[in-house]
Amino acid sequence: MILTILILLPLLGAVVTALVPGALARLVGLGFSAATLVVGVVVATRYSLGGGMQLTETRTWIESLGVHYALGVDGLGLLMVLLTVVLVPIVLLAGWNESEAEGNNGARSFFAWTLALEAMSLAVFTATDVLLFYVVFEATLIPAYFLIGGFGRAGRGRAATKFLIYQLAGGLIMLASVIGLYVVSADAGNPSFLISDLAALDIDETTQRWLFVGFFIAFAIKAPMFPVHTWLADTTEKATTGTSVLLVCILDKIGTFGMLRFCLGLLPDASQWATPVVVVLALISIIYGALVAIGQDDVLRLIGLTSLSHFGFIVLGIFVFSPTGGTGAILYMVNHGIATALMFLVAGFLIHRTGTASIREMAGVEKSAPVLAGFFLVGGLAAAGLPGLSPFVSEMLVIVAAFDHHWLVGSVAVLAIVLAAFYALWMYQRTMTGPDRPGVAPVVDLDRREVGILAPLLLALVLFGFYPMPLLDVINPFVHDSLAAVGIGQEGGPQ
Amino acid sequence: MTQYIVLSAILFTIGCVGVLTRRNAIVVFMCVELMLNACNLAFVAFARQHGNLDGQITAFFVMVVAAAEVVIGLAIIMTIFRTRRSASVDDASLLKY
Amino acid sequence: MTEFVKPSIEYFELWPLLVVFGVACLGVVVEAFLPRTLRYPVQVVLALGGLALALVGVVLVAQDVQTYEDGAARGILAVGGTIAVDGPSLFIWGLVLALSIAGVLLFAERHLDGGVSAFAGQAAAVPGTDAETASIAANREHTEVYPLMVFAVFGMMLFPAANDLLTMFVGLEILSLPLYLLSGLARRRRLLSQEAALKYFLLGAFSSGFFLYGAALLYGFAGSMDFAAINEAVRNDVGSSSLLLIGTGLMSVGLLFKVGAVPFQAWTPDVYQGAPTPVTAFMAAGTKVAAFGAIMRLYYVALGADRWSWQPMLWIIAILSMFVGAALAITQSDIKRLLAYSSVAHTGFILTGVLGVQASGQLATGEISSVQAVLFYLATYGFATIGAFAVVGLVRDGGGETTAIDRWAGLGKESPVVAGVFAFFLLAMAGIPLTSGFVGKLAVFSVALAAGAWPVVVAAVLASIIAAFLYIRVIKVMYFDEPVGAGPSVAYPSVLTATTIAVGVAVTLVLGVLPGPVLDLAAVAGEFIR
Amino acid sequence: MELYTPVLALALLATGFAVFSVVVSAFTGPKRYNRAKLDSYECGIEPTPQPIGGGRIPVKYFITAMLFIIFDIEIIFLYPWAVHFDQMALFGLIEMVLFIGTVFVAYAYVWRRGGLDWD
Amino acid sequence: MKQLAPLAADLPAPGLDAFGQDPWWVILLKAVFIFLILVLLTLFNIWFERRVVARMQHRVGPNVHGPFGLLQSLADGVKLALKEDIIPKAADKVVFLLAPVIAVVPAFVTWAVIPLGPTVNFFGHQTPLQLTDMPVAVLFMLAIASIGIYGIVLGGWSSGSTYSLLGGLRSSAQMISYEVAMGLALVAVFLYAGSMSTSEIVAAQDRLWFGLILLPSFVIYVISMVGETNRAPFDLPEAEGELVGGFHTEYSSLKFALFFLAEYINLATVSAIATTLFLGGWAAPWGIENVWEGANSGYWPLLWFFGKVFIFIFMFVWLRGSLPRMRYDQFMALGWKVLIPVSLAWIVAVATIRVISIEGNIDRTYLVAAIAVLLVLTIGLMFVGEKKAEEAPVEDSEEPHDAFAGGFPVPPMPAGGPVRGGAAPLTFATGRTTVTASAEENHE
Repeated sequence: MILTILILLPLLGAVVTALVPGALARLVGLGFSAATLVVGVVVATRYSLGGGMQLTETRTWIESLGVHYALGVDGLGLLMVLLTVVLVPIVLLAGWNESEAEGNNGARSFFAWTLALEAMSLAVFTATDVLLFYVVFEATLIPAYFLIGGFGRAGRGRAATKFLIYQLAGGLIMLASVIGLYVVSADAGNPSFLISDLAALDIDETTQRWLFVGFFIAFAIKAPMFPVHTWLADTTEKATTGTSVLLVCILDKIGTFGMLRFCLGLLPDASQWATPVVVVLALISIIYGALVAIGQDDVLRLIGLTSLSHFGFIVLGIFVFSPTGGTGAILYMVNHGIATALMFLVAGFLIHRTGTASIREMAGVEKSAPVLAGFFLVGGLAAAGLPGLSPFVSEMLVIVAAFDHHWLVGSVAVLAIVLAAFYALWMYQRTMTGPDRPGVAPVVDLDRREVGILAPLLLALVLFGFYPMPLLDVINPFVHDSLAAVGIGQEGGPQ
Repeated sequence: MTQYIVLSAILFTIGCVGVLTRRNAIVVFMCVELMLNACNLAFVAFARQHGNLDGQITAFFVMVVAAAEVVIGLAIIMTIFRTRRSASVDDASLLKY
Repeated sequence: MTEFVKPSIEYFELWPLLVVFGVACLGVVVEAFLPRTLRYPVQVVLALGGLALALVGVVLVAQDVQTYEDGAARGILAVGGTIAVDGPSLFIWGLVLALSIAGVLLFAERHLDGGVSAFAGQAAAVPGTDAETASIAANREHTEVYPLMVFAVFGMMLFPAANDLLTMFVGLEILSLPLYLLSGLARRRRLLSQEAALKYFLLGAFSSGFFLYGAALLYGFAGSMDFAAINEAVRNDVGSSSLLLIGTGLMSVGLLFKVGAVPFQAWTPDVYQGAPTPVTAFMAAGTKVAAFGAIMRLYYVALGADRWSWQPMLWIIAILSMFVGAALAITQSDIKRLLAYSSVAHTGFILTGVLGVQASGQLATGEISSVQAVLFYLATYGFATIGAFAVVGLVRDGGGETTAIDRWAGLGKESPVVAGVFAFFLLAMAGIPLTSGFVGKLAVFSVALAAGAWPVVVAAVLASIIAAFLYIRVIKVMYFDEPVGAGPSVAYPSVLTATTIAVGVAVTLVLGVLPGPVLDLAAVAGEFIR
Repeated sequence: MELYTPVLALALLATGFAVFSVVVSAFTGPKRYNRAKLDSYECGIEPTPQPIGGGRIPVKYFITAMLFIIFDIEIIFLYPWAVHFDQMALFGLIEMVLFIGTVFVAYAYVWRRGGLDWD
Repeated sequence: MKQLAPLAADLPAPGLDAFGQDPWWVILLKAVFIFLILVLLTLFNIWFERRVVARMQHRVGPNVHGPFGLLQSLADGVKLALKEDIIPKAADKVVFLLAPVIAVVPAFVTWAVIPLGPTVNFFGHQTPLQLTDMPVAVLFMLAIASIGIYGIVLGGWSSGSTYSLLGGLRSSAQMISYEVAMGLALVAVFLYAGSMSTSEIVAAQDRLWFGLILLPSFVIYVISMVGETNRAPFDLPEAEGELVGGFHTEYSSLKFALFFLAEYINLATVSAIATTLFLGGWAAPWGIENVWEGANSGYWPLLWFFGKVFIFIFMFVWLRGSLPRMRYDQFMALGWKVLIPVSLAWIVAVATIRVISIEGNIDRTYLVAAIAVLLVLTIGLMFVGEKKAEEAPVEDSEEPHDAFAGGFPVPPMPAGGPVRGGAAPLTFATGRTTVTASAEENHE
């Protein structure tokens, strides 16, 4: 029940926000997101560390198709839910003035769509019925589409369309696999979409591989991986930073989330069969993302590409099939969420001031706006995996796991760290340091609201950097279970 | 018996080709009628072959339908003909894009 | 001379049919005897009342029908086995009647074009002549459209219920002929609409010729018009198989033409574009429903034993339809043509469901059957289409409806509601979850996959991706493009059109979120009487 | 079939006669060329040129033709019914009354719409 | 034929199975006889008509060639044969030549199924006096007759002259219009005879002529047969005042003669059909067979048959002599608005009566239903009857607007046909001039 509330609350919020007059809209929207945050926390408190699906609720939805309205959270789901409920209010606050540009109407629809997106994402993270998952998975696209197309910089319409086409394509391919699962279960005599039922099936080799391909392509597009990542950079470039945060830090997680939930959970054999390819793709994404990022001139584009590299790490962690890797990957998902959000938001504020996203056109910000520069630096270092900031932990775990898997893989991954440090620092140097250029008005420093927005993220980075224990406690049982499903049973993650 | 079927097939083909090649709406339309009558021939022939009346009854109904088609077809062709003073199918070109 | 045996006529089960026919005739009488001023209201009321009455009849019959002899299907064979009143028939009857009620509402709409309906004041008058202007001045309109439409409805009900070749042919014609006329009656762009009528008529008559010859050959093969008898003949493999094969092919031509499947789709865009928008809406929805009912009955009942010979053909045609439809739709610049091509693509999807037929033994308990899937898809498609065309009728400029897509730019700002509704219908057609279209696709894909037609399903998925692009492009134009010139204006409809659109939205949403009841209904409809 | 052979005989006879007279008149008659004679006759005035394929036919005749088709079809149905009427007595009567009634509806419509008035 | 001989003795009317068994020479002879009969009949009819009309107009009519001028028609035929054979340059040659043939052949063929008499000894061979018969004989006749219309239309069309075209269209229009009424009139006959074979219909009338019990059908048939044959007062296609010669304006010489022939044969044909279907065919009028057994056997029936036929022919002539030509719209109105609905109602009535007579204990509800429907129909008629209130003016007002629909320009029709003779009684000084004069005048 609580989960249903968790989903319905922001949905309701979206509707209300869309209806109330513009002036009120932002407050109402913020209020609803805050309430959702509270509910999320409640969910977290209700959750017991034992692992497995908890707080489940199941109702028949479409009988003749064996579809259920089934919700539940396990460790992974919980973390994602928390990430979502935390980030959304921050995004709303960040977008407080930005959406002003569109007038109150713009602000209203921005808030409404965001809340809708939140609701859908929460549903995605808590769905335990494949079709329900698919439905909300696709449903997230509509608000995202209007967020991208409705707000941001010129040419966003094209970007939005590109985004939607990519996602829909992936989704439809996945639909084939979903139906495939259904048919398999029907042939087994009990047509159902419940993950629990489906996990019980033993699916023959070839079918499993086909289904896996379907799922994996969809998730690979979602969490951009090397061949199918091109929508990411365009989107982050055109959309407002708030939207980018929602996309990269929440929506894209659905990809990796799905890999864990479905590829490993339902199709273990096929997952192992596919491992070599996936790992290679992951490595390519890591290196490619980092390399391309270095050359970028547009800040937002750059950040977008860095997260391509990061997602490479996550996928790598997932597919090396070791407790360390799994744990690292999931931890990485959280940390990346926080760090990238920080980066985007700071960049957003910066652009809001300079009026341009082009690195070439800004310099010497740190003199006039030290605080901003500070946040920017931290964000960058976090992305680069500086020890003491949370991403470091997860990155280390993944790399260790990679070395266990194969020394070559590990070394390539390590190479990525160097590149990361390079692009992060070079970007900082190009934008913040140096003589401020003539004719460009000195940048105003962050005001109290903005600091207030960024502070919690910064805290989280530092906190989890030194004390990731609470996260690990939630993660490990899940990793253990899912690896057990794959057939790798050895105990425990790093303590 | 078969020669009747063959004949009907030939008639049908003629009508078919006529529809595809001729350009005057009325001629096309007559070709269609030819096709229908070929069908009638086939029906009656088969009816005789199988020794039951279904085919002949069908021929009756086909006649009715053909008549209805004639009426409606002529109506449509007349209107368009009066509008653009030509019954050529090619002249009806507004819908080619 | 054979002794005459009086056929029994099951008046109760045929009630809906008889009512519709009676209403149509009554409409003609009204035309003949009522003064001009009275006709419009009387006709509208008559048509609505009659169709509603028939709908009630369908419900009553549906509650009453018993299982047929062997128990596989429910229903009866009426009028000496020529009309099968079974589950699918009743479902389709209900659907057609509901759609046609919506159609009547659209026909009766008078607010959009300054107090006159969308139909020509005087079809016989040459455009631009005094007669034309006179008829416009006299504010005249063809109230014949209502009887004509009801006749078409009668055909749409007879066509899928026909249980022998002759009745099916007659139904086909009764359904087609009024539509030929209706599509030529547009008030604006007369020539366009007349040409549409001409093309529709010529091609339609052509295809029905094929249908008939195919019927003749099948009759020659089986020696009987009756579907059951043909099925027997096929099973026992009497007669020459070449007759059977050619006959099947030719009949398929006729039927596939009606649903506008590739390669018989040529007429679709022209007619959809040329015909008056209300007619297009009614035709697009109703014809497809009825024709697919007939297709299923022919293939499942008459040729069920011969599945292996027609399934491959359907595979190819389905794949072609989906791809050609989607691909050509992208190139269109006119919204009605675009919807037409998308309907071709949808034909492909529905065919995917049709070819997903399995012997009922192979179905797991609770697994969805192909009839069920197709019926459901038809329901979703019908309402989405009629709603979408209703919306198309709203967007206008000085010269009537603006169907050029680029003139739709900025509709999102001009009238968020209309744009939103249209976007919703488009998403439904694209098969986005939480709309009816998604569940429909899901259903047909799963039956096709279950029947082992995975290549078709894969093709279908790819085609839907192309189609998705198409619909999203329109949405993008409406919301994110800058309007050219004055931009479109939205005519505010009377309650009639408003109701239609509202119903369309409601059904599309409900079938998307809670498809359960309708799916169960389709399941209850069960199998054809074999 | 043999019921029809005599018809054939008579038909051949008649055809022979007709063709013969058409042909023979070409020889028996005199041949005096005169351009005016070959013009089509219009009471002496200059004949109005005819479009290729005959003059344009007034729509009225089309309408008459359509009506004729409808009623001819009705008759086609009436004949077998009449011949076998005694067998299906009452049933036949009712069915046919319905049928005629239906056609009559159309007939009344045409009449009211002036389809039967020859201007 | 042997086993049929005794059967033929007691019941002279042959059944269907009596046909299609003749040897080829019998068939041939019969065909030749019918052919000759028709040709002679035509020659006679022309003469007959001219004489009678002349009498009605206080003239003498042809009286020079042969006894009573009986050979006049023959002379005219020869004259026509010697006239120049003109093919207008505007004409479509092939069709122009084909049309007369198409017009004539059906006229002859129709007679194939007319029963002239009972089974007789035909050169030592027992065979019915009828070329052949078939289950659908009457339908056959109608079908063949309507082929003749093609001859007229094509003739008018191919002439390439406006007059001919319009004449042809008119005659075809009026033929098909009256064919409907005619066809409907026959339904009642089939209903009573239970067959469409002419011989069986004749046999069915041995007790009572259909002309009496089905009087309305009879009347309708007679009216429509006059229209069918384009005869006065319905001879609009040849309305000299408007259309010169009608469809055969451009025809000359024997081709014209063929059309003429066809017209007169049709005259005889419809009369023969009327005789067969309504006046008991070759059967002698009652009373006669009581006083004289042999009346219905042997070749005597020919007498009765042609007697009856001539009654009709005389009627035709009488009409022509006495009635003015109708206006075209009146004529069409008569056909479409009077004959058709009346015959429809009549059919229903006959059927009802028949049903009642078949099953005496008829349950009321059905009967009531039938009568109700009947009432509805007639009431509908009433309605239509008082129409033109608001409808006609509106509808008509549109017609003139569109360029093509308005029909051809119809000159105001002269009241009545061209006045024939009718002047002061003639003084028969030298018959020759008047004869030729009337001869000329009678070939319109």
